[in-house]
Amino acid sequence: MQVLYFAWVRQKVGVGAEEVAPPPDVADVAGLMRWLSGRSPGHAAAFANAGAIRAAVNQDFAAPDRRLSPGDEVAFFPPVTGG
Amino acid sequence: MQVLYFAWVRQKVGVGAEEVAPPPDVADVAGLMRWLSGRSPGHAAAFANAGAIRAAVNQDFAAPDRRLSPGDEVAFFPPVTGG
Amino acid sequence: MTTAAAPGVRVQEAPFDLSAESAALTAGREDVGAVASFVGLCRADDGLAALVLEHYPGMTERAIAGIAAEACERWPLTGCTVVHRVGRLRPGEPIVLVLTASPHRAAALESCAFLIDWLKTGAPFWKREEFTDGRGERWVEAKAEDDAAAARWAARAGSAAA
Amino acid sequence: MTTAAAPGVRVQEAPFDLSAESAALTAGREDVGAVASFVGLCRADDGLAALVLEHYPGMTERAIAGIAAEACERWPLTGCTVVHRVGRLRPGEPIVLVLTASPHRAAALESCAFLIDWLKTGAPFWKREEFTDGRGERWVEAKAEDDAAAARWAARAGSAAA
Repeated sequence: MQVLYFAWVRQKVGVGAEEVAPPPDVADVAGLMRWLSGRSPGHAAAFANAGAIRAAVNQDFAAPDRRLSPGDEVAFFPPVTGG
Repeated sequence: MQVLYFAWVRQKVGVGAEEVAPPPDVADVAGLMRWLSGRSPGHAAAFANAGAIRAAVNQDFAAPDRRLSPGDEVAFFPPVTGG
Repeated sequence: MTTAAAPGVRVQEAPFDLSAESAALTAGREDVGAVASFVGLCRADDGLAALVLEHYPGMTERAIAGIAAEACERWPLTGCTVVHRVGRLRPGEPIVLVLTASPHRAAALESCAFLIDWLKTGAPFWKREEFTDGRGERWVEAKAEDDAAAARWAARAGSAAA
Repeated sequence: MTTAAAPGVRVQEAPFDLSAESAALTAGREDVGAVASFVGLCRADDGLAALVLEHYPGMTERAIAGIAAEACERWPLTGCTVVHRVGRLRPGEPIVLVLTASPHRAAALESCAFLIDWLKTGAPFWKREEFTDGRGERWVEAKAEDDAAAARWAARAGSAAA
């Protein structure tokens, strides 16, 4: 599973993208965030306030209860500030 | 008094501008329109439907009861269609 | 603090350049966050060969300057430009340009819409249509929908400006 | 009959040219009566030295294309273009361009406002501010007023599009 990070989420995690293989009980976006938090102090800092983070699955905005499949591209980032 | 005509008012009158000296009893814009109507068949045709004509006095939009002075610049034209 | 440049108002036969006019509104400034523009063009409706636009030299420029000054009072604009062409214009050609600049996008967008709605109804221009099929010519009549578009600004602000 | 060209969507570091983009929307057409544009620029607020914009390559272009396609459904547009810059932008530099073309001015003006309101809230971009006084950097937070501006379009149309 490819995971991408943007903006301050990327800065805290320390990388912009990583390939991960979460265990089968990581079933949705919220579960993936909890599991990623345990990977490093940077991940823990990035996901400390899960409510401040938005997600996309396969390049569509996704809610925390969005189910995941092994081949998904999952991205985490702050609320967008375009324009 | 300088009188200007624009758009189809100008076409019907036959000139774009003329110097006129109406008699003292021509006191306002509506009176000037009636008096101008008598100057030629073209004027009469132009002013036949007074309600279709707008006026300006000294380059400000003016209502039919606007009082006139000898040195005024008075213009007659259809409702504007800009943009 | 919004320092507004005096509105730029021109009536001309020549075309205008959107990029150049926009650049002039922002040149040397770092307080402009938004530039909105509207360009009205001549459409080839119903066999139209050309539009011929006439204005009242002097009054037309004054009327537009008055509307532009009102826009600068109602919205925090750093500048605005109105260029209106006259003469014979063929389908596809630009007729009118409205540009508004502001620190904030809503002010730029709303004042741009306000100005073009007023130009349609309040500025002394007259349009004559010429046709491709020898039908001769026809003066364009004022449209009720344009009056309604202009009136909504007065209704929103309680303004009675022309 | 409004024939809409496919929306043009680009995310790039390079500047854009307003006149060229506008000309591309009207080239060879005689059914375009109105072109509205919005350009967002970098302001030098509060000692800002530069904005650094980041996007999600692929998703960002798709999200904008989706928003632009929705605008083409809601309004009778003949075309629309969105160009959004990324990378380091200094005060005075343009950041984003929205251009909409239509036979009618209300459609062009409203869809242009709709698109920039949605870009502020719905497109995957993130802005970091760098300052002149050595304060370091700060990520710009989403603004409630931007959410409100975007929400009014959903309220008016009963739409729930993102």
